[in-house]
Amino acid sequence: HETQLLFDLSKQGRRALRLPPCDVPERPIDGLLPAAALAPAPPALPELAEPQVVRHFTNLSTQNMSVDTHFYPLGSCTMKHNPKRNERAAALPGIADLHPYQPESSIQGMLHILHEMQEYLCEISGLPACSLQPAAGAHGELTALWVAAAYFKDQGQTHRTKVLVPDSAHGTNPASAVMAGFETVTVKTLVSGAVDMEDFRKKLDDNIAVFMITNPNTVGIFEPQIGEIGDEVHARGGLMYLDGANMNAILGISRPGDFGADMQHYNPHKTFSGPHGGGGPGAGPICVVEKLRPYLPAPVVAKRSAVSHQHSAKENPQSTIRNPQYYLDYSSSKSIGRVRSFFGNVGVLVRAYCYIRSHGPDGLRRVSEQAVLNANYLLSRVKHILPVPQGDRCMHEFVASARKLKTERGVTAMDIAKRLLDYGYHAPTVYFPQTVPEALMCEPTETESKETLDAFAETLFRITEEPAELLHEAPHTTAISRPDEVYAARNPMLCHCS
Amino acid sequence: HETQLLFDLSKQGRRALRLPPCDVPERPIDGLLPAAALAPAPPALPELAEPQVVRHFTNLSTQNMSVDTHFYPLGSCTMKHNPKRNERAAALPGIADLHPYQPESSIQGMLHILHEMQEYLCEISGLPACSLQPAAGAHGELTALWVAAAYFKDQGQTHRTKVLVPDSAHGTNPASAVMAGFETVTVKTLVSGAVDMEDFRKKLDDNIAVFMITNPNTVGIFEPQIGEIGDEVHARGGLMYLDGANMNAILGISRPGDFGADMQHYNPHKTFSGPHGGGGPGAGPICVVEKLRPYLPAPVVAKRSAVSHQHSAKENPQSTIRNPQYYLDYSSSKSIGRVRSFFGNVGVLVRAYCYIRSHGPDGLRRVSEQAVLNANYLLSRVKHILPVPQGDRCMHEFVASARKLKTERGVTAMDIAKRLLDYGYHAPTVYFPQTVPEALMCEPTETESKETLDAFAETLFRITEEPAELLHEAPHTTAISRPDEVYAARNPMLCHCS
Amino acid sequence: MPFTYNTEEDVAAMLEAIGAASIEELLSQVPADFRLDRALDLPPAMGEMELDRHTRELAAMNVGAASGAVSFLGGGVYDHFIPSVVDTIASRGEFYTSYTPYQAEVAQGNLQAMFEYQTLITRLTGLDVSNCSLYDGASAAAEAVLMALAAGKGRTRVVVPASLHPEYRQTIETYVSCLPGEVVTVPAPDGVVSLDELRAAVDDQTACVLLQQPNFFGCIEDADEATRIAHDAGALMIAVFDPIGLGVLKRPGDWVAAGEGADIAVCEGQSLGSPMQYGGPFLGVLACRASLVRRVPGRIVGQTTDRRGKRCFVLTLQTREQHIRRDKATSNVCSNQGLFALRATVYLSLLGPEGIKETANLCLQKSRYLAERLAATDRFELAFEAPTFKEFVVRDREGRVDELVADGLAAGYLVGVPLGPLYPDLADCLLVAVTEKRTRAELDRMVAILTDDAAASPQRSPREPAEVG
Amino acid sequence: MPFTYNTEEDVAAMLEAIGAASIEELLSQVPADFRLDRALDLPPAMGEMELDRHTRELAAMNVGAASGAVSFLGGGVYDHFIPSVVDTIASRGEFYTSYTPYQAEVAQGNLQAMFEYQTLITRLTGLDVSNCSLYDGASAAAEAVLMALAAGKGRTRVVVPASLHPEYRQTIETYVSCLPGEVVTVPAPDGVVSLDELRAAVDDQTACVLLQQPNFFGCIEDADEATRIAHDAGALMIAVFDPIGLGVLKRPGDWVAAGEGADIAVCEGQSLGSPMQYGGPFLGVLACRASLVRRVPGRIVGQTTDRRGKRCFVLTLQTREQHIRRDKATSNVCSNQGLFALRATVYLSLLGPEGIKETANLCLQKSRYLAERLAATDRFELAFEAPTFKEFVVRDREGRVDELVADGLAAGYLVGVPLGPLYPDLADCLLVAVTEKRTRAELDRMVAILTDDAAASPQRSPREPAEVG
Repeated sequence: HETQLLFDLSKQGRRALRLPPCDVPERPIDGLLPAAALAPAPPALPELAEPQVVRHFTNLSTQNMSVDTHFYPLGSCTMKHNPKRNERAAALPGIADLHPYQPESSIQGMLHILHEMQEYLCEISGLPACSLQPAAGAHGELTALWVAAAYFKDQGQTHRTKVLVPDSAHGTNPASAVMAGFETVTVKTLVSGAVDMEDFRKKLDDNIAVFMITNPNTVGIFEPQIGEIGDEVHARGGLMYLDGANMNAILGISRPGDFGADMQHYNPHKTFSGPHGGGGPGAGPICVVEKLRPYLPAPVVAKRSAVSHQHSAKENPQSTIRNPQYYLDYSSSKSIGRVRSFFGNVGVLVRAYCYIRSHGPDGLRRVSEQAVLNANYLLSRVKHILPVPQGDRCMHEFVASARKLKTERGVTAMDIAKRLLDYGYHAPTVYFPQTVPEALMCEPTETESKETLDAFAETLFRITEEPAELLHEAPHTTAISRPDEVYAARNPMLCHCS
Repeated sequence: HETQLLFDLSKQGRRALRLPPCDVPERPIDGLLPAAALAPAPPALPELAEPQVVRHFTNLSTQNMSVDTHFYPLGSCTMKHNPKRNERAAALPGIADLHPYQPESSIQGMLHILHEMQEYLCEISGLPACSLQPAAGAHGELTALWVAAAYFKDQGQTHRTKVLVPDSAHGTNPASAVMAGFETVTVKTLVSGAVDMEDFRKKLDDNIAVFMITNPNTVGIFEPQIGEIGDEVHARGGLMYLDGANMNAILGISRPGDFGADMQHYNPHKTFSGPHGGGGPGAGPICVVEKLRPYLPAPVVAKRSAVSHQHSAKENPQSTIRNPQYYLDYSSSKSIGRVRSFFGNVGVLVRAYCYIRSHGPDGLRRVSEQAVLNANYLLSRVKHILPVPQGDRCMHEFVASARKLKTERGVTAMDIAKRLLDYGYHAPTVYFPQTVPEALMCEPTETESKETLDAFAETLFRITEEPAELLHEAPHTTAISRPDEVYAARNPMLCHCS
Repeated sequence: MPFTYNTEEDVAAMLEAIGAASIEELLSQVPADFRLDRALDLPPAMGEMELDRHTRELAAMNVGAASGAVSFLGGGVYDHFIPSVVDTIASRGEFYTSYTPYQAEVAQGNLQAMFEYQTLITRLTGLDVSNCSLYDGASAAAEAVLMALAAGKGRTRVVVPASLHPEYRQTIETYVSCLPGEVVTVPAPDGVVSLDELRAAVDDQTACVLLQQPNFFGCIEDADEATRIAHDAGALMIAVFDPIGLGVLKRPGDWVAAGEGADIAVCEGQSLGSPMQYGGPFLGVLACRASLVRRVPGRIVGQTTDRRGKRCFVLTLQTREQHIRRDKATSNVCSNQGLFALRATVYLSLLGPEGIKETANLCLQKSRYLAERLAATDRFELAFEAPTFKEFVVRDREGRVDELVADGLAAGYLVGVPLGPLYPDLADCLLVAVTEKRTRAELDRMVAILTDDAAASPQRSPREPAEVG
Repeated sequence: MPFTYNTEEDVAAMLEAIGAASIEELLSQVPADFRLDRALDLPPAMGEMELDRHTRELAAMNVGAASGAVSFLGGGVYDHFIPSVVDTIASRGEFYTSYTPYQAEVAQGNLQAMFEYQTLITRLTGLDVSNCSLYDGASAAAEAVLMALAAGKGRTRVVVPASLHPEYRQTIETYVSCLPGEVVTVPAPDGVVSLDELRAAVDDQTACVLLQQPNFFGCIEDADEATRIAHDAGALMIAVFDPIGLGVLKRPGDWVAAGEGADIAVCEGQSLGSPMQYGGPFLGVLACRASLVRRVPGRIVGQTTDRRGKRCFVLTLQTREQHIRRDKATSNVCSNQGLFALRATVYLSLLGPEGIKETANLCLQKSRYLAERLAATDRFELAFEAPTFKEFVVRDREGRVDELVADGLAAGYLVGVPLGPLYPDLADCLLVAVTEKRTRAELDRMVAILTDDAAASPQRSPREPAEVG
């Protein structure tokens, strides 16, 4: 039974929304606007009744797996619980209904939140300056690289054209580097997931602009030589960028600014529980060292009083509130300018603010501890079923390999992933990082129980015992079976033709 | 795979909610309360984490069929679309957060809604007085019968002990009559669904208190002799009560007060789109003739100005609002008193208010017209498959019979109902009214499309062609197969034993 | 018509299939005499945008507990905190747009949730059986009385204390009014029922005794002794309880001793995660001993197995109900408050044993703090000596209760329920409730407002933040 | 820790299974030098009740369009009405707590919704292909420029009119800053781009020309002529449009004539059912001709069949993307704005062709009414003669724009965007937007507030009802 498309449901003359009559004297449209600018007819949107719209999308929703319904160990995505209290706060009148061009005096509560977020993110990263503007992790990378480029230009170091990226990094790293005008150089990693120091040193030269590192890296290992890497990059005059995708592992445990990072982005939709929204929105705020502060995009939220930024979280809150004192600061003449319209993905930042306030310093640290505990526990349960090349320890995630299974029985990581769907589990990330053959990257997060991890491991075991044929054909119980992706790419049908 | 119970998921030490520390000087509980009143330990509630609670109930919800997801032609229940705008309004601060004992000056907006609802319901019923207090249709019946009892007592007519009820009536009618101290007398109905006038006249005598009639009745027929019935009841000094469950058929088309009813209840959760909530809450406001007004439960909402109630909907709204003038009127000394705590099921009434305001007079009439059209259309499509004893016409619903199918092939109404579930349709009401053998009572409501009705009729046809064995075993695709109801009743297991 | 589908073409095609010339022809079933020959006299239709504006304007004319006021109102409805998860779950269309689970195969969501609700209520009350809920606390109390009268085999006397919620008493009176039965009220001169007078009122014609714990005045009753009095006379004990109170107070089923307490327990479940909504819809909770199960009104869910042996849930014991038994039913109650029972289930799942205990403790500590602060002023005294749980009665020595309410409202405070309309001899008294939501700053400000001592606490509007940093 | 599960016993059992003595031991992977030796300097944890109070207090310190103010603010973000169904659908956990549909078998809900979104966008724009959305309108415009530069085979010139949203221009400048490319701005002295200067600026090195319709000032541009100029020079035409405007205005793909219009069209999709949220997250819409499909940034969903031949949807053309192509990708954009694309899809489904036309017409009629009423006063004149759609620039002859804004706020009106910070020579001007939500009474009151003519309209606070009966 196929799910109908909106367009299949349309029938001429149906209406779901009734607008009020025009309460000012109405004039013919062609008397108000030039004929050449007018459309002959409104766009061919579907015509539906409200109940139809509700039923269509409600039923569509149930064809998704989601954190609210299933264990979702999608490695590198930190699919943790999305607290409902955050949704409530973000939807409040006075939060959701603010226009970005309102007078500052009418949005002091909002600016308070944003200012505090700048402070919190700086404290967590150990870096002193923050821009909340980037719209996603990749956008944060790009923004930081623009900042780096502007800095080097300002320093007269235009020869710095290279960005070094480990081969296990997210694909966005090299893509961002190219968009910021750099060339990328790939650095190898070892089986353990650590940077191959030999290769690193071979590629490092005086043309380095930035080394982009993910730490903990994408196999879930805290880079053992991060100190050396930072020192050597700095010694060559380069900057170290920290891809913050894996911050969920080290909150309150270790700070990028302390282990040598000059710049980092956050993924608040991962680390700070902003929901993933079926693909977005996220946000990608960045923090940088002091010397890069002048280059940050404008505006930042500032306080009119002269109080040091570092300690404002401890001030008497009353005085903070009583005098409208937050404002948007556009003053830096060295700013790279705008990277997007308006202030930032505020809705996501408000949820992150709620999350940080809900946890406090001890709670945030416990988040990371429990995320690391859960990952290590799952690793200990899984390694006998699917080997984990990186070893017996991980931070918040690990990468298992189905290579042996593939060699011996022809069962691939994809087969296992698809079969997990039948058992009511979302699959781990597969075939990433590309450095691990038949990779299954598992990130349980701290918001899952031992019972769930046990059941998942038992299911994995059961699957590896199942006939290969059954696995090749999996999934069997989902709304659709495996789609023909090759056909889709070769014969792109990207919209419904009427 | 069984769904776990909340209690299966519990583990000692888990917490989903953190209360703030006590900010007043805290004293030992046993110093504040007598030892004999204290519990040795808090109740054995399950211990869960928030993500667990969210996932448990979200997944539970998807085991329900509902109007938002499926066609739900459950006859007599008017499972129409529940507009989301009503939910938004009912949840507004200033609506959802009002306490019933607030000063009247702080709730003029709410009292305005309730006062207007009284007016609207009077206008729609053609009866001049209204009480919004009853909590459900059955409660409205009971309240009206108490009102009738008080009226007769006041009139010195305590010999009126009988309540007449057609055999096709909802079971709540006789049950309510008994609770109000009356004895019930059943009046037969014809195959057409109409009251058997001969039997009616046989049972009618001077001891009649109330004739309770559902019109349109439960087979969806507008009682052809309603005029005569009312006249004869009145001639004997009795009152006619209109069970308003089927008001969805006659909004703006015919008014109970005009066809002889002295009292009626509404089911706002049916007629006025209040959602059914998996079983409730509903509401059961009643309207009555003038002579019964003094007996209504207290309070009613009144206006301090001397303006006639009948016309207030047309007043200048500004003046209505500027002077706090709505108040709760407890003044009638003849009132039967309270039938419940506080004012009424206000949340449901607010939704009904929104519904009436969304439709206006023309829209409400169109609701009934379209409900009647949809029912007649479905009847015309179904009668060839399953005979409809009442004939070729109906109002908002009709009752088909599977008697022939049962005789010929052993397939029951229940088999058909269960098989419909496999095809993604909620079943019609089965085995009610008891006057129709193997009854399937279908009420499509106005908020379904011709396409849906066509597909439903085609499915019914397909089912009647399927092997009897397959139907006896249905449903096949639902979360569970047919439950053992006999076992449940003989071995009641009504809670989870720890 | 945003909610209907039929286009003009649909209508024409449908009429043709029916064999009718017009919708008007279909309506000709209605005798011409009874056709309304005019449009209904109702205001014209509003689109969603207009409705949204209209309802927001009406809402803005009210002052509510979440919309600008600090509430100390109680008397059976309380401003407890509602966790966001409760709203999230209850706003799932599959829950709120479904109906009575007649087709168990496609209603296991509702049925299991109701089974879990029943289990939670039995654990809360210490009794054996819970139904799936009734309309509200008052009607649940009245239904409990009807159960007791039916079980009492001819006993007709219903004994209620004056310390029972007056609206509950009035509701019981209405329910009994047309039946053989009389309601006798026992005074509560010191804020708790007089045990001597209770003993005197209970006789061998007494079907049941009711007791509210904590009672309407917030006071703790001697529930054990009252239960002994009822049971000694062969009457049933009906407890009216505060579900939040059970975080610290003995369960009704455990009064006297475990298993010897109340026979039926009822309460208003609004405190368990439901908004106040100006008084409803709410949640009538009813639990009882196993021996009374066949007399329980309303729906009950039971566990069974399906044809494949899988655990599942169904409506059961339906022979009690009116759709089967008609005039022989235990009650006319047909629907339940499913959505609010669901809210209570989610709420209790979130609270857990420690959460309900902490919530109860905060209510207790904060209400006693406020009571003592008020009693320490010249103007106020506590009306009763009995210990209280989360609300209490304070007497204004100046007797200007209405003024207090008006002044409070002007300051954004809903200071309490004036008792005069309910108890004429307490016309100088105010019933004040304090939930876990109230902060110490609000309690101190409340004292200042009631004592007109603007200097005692900084003048802040309630919308200003108490703490923001 | 309300969001984590592990009890102390769990932790002990898990550590034993791992073979570690403590969590601390697990963390020893982090070199001691880089361990934080103190607690983070953050405020202490709040429970949900405290957080709820705290956020409500902060929200109450703001004045928003739905919380006490009447908004005439525009400039790319608009106070359009959001139907309740949009919120209902977007708050389904299955939508908002899911992620990128990598596993198509358990993500058909998102994939089909995105396919429907793409279809709606192609129908809105008159173009062939839409992606699944980008961050916002400005970054979508910048990505469109990058597409044009890549397609331009060495052409490096990007021509933008001064009437393009200044923040879009600035964003494009940043995006091009580190690449071979230069951004040339063409003046718009009369509120619309000077066609002569545009003609002069476009040369054979021009990769693309941008045009916003209606433009930042609300004025209608001569889009046909601008398109001809671009195409005559072999440059691509990039349209920046207002999706609501397409209820009455020609689709970008139809500029000049159907099929001969813009090559790429982008817009800010916030107007399509998303709250203003102080500027984000929003919805970057991007559509283009089929010939450009392999250069599109971001995700695209395609239709295919599963192994059983059933229609289904998958992410496709992924070789454009960075997780496959890394540094050879068309863009670094990895996520999309799925939830806001969903909102737009639901919104457009509710509106239908008549709904979008009526919405556009109300914006047009009401904005023109207000513009003319203001222009009829002594104090104000319209800054430009060009016809406008839903917003317009008004010049304060007294030049006291900041005062107007402050006075407006005091009266509960957000009267418009002062143009000084964006266009210094328009420092005496205000950009005023009027959506379908504004009533005539509000427009009249706006005139009174701006002209300080308290008598012209009754003094009402915006929260008082305009009509209640």
